[in-house]
Amino acid sequence: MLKYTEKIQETAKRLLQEKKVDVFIGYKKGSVPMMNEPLLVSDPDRVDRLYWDNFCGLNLCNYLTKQTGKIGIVANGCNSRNIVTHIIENQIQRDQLYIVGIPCEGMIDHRAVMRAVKQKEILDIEQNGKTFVVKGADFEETFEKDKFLQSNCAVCIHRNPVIYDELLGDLVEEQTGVSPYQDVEKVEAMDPEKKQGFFTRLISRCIRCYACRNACPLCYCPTCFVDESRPQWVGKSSDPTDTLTFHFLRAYHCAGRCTDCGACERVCPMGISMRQFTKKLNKDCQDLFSWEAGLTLDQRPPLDVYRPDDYNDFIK
Amino acid sequence: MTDKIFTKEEWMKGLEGLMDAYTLFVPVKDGDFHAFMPLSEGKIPDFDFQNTRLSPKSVIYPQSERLFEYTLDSADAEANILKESPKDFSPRAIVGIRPCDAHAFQIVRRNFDNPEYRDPWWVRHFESTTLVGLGCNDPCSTCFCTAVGGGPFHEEGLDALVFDLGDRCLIKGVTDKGEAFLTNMNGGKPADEAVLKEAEGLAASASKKITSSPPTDQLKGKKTNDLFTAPFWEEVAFGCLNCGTCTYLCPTCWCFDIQDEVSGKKGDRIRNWDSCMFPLFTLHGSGHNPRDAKVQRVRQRFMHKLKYYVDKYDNGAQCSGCGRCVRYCPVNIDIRNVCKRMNNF
Amino acid sequence: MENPYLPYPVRIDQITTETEDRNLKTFRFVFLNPEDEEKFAYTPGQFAELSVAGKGEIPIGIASSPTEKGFVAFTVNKVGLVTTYLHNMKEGDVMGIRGPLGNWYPWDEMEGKNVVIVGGGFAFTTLRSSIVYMLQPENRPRFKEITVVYGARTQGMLLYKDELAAWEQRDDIHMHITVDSTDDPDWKYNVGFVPTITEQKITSADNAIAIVCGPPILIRFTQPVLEKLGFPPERIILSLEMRMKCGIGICGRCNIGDKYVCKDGPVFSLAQLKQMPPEY
Amino acid sequence: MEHVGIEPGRLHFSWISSAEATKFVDVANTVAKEVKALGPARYFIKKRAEVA
Repeated sequence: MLKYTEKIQETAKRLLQEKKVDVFIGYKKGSVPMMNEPLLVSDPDRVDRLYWDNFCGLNLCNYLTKQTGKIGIVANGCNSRNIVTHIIENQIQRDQLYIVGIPCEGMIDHRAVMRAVKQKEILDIEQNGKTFVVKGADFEETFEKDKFLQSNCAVCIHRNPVIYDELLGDLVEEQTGVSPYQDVEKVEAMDPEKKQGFFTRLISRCIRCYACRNACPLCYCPTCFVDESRPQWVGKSSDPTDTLTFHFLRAYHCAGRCTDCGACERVCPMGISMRQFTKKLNKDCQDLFSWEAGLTLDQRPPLDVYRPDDYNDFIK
Repeated sequence: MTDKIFTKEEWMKGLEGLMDAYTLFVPVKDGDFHAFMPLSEGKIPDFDFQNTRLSPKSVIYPQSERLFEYTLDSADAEANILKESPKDFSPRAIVGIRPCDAHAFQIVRRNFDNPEYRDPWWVRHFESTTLVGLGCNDPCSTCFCTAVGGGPFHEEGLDALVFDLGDRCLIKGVTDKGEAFLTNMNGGKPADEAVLKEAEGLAASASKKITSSPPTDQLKGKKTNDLFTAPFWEEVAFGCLNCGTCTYLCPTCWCFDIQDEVSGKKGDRIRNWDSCMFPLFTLHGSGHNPRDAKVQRVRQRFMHKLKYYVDKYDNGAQCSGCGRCVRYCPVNIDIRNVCKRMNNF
Repeated sequence: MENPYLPYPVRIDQITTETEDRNLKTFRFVFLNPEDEEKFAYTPGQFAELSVAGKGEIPIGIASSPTEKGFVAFTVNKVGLVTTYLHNMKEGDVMGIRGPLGNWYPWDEMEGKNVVIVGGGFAFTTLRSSIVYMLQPENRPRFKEITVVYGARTQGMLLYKDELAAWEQRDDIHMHITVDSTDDPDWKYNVGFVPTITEQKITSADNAIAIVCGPPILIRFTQPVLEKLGFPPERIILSLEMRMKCGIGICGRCNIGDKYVCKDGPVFSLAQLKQMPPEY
Repeated sequence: MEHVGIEPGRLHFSWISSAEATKFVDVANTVAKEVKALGPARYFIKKRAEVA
């Protein structure tokens, strides 16, 4: 993954110099291990800050909403799918974008790494292809990358960008034989009371910081329903029913649009398994409409169109 | 003031013995992280931690707190008249609070307890709480308490300070409240010179381990409007999600919202933590919003901490250097870098 | 411990609809506990939080003058959740008021000076309080000439019409009432925007202090007029609006620079504002 | 809704034309019966805010 850094810098420099784009959006290396910061570059002489590694798990599409001008952006599989969704939903025009595609082999789950070293402070991470070395004040451990993928990356079947103007490496082989919905099936099998307990426990640590919502490229409404005051749909205290309402409704708003990029889960400061809210809806879209979000510009999303043969068994 | 030395067993036993006199908030392992929780049956205090993910500010200032209650039942003579909600202000102690977080209470206190107004809930909760600190033998690389007037064994703001000396611990009383805590605690014996020397050495070596030190010396001398119009804010703010992680995890962020909630004929007036990161924070009823753009809100947070507070109280920055926002900001906006840019602007 | 968040219970004594669009009403409140009235000792320019159980609180400038006893009055514009509810309340209903809050117009500084009051629209409330206060026989000698420029979009949008007419008749106050436009042939006052009328009617800044209250656009265009007349920024006084909650400088939301609008304001001189970030 | 723990039977969907009065009555009765059988909902119902 590190090999992309130089290529991104070269490409960005070229695009900015040739004035093919006004700005370029990528990552810069973070000030602490396993964290990278989104970066906007407009000066071709300052592209050396651009960076790429195994910890670029945010969704840069988030920074495209209603932007004007020509924008260059790096995009791996899931990010590119969100770009497609953004174009379909008129949040950005295709011809405004120069998409620099990155075939992705998954991002590392920083929480899993911290767990593996028993929450001891990590001072440096050395990334070498299939393995990475974690260094602290009094320890050094080597891990296999494949065992530390973000949970969404582990079940990802669209690692290659679906839309791009230029590709920075050879396409990678897509994973096969993954069963992405095992966790959802487990919940489906529970009785109502168990389900209630599951979701109540899931949000028990939520502090209503809205990092999940704000990290999500789908959440671009000018005023979110939780911020409406007339009427006020959701209470603002830490009351669990209000918190559940926020999470359930947010998930519904992502139905048929979520690409399972995992940004919500990655950014949660409390480590909540945010994907549990959206995944059931992804599964239903798959089962009922054979739909996966953001794969093509040519088809409208299922909740956008009516077909006489739409699933309607639940209507009596 | 008393200095007492305990074996680790005596210390744990001693704490258990205090459960009647105090509600003890101790660090408890909670999933991947630690959190301050009331010590009760089945809760095991774990002092082998760097710091809790959430600051202990919620012990004194809960995220959501009922202030008043009332009835809307017109048949009731007291309808629509607010009454203070009953609260428990019995003695509490936060045991194992890090010196930065205790220092943070002093920073916040200037806001909640000022010559003109005293916030009745914050003040009473604070006054009924004893802060028993645990010095940091091994500060993190993201800690910068020494840059903002604190230190890994800084006593200001603490009532007592614990030095972890391996199989024993030294507890130093700092204030009368701390003395009372020590007096109430069973076990231990007076510490001799050698132990005190050992503790001093520990504190000195811990201070040396602090590696990050953003400069803050020029902040006061800067002109507010020069910093306000500085060219770097767009760049600082670019990645920001405008989530509340930094403000909610911060031990020195105090902003709140007041909301009325009604259930049937009963109503509550509740205060909730709020965040200057949220657009709603400054939205006027008319629709006008003086801080409508992300960059304005990001600037507000840093300006408030590192300039406005500095000017208002002439007592340092509104930051205790705990490093939580550095570690947990989902997009890695690092206050140390921003501070440096402001200071050197 | 005195709880600064606890409102004094009050009863709505009188409701007056002020404007033709019925969006502005003046509420007179009487304290349920008479001793609270003494505690609520205020000075013109201050505001209070009106508290409606179940809805919340709103910061509103005090429209009555401390020289008027037995009640306090507020003129409320219907904009948000609380104000809309308030507009539907009736005389006799019980609610709360919390205050007085904030600072006031610089009365000490104004003593012995000519006072120029410039107001527009519904921001005239604390100016009304000030005028009533200054015109009180005991207070009147403390100030020299009092000149008022007050305008609204139309005649029907002027507040306190009876009082305006009464003040027009007096010779110890110079009134310049204006409307943006009118089709009433009998309209006997001025027609034109407040800044223009100010430019025409105010002739000197000598020994004078100006208080300006109005929508942002009025402030923006009146400010250069006053500066041209020779008012230094220290003698141009403005009152800010800001989203507020606690009203006592604690909750943090009305922060601008090292000031809290609710506690250090809402009244600021232009000189002060020039030192602060323009976030209002 | 069922996935997040709302009991089956609390949520019903029906197509009823304005001409289908009998169907409307039937559906209304069935819904009422099923919901009554489940008893009062406890989950996802906000009572007084659970705050400090």
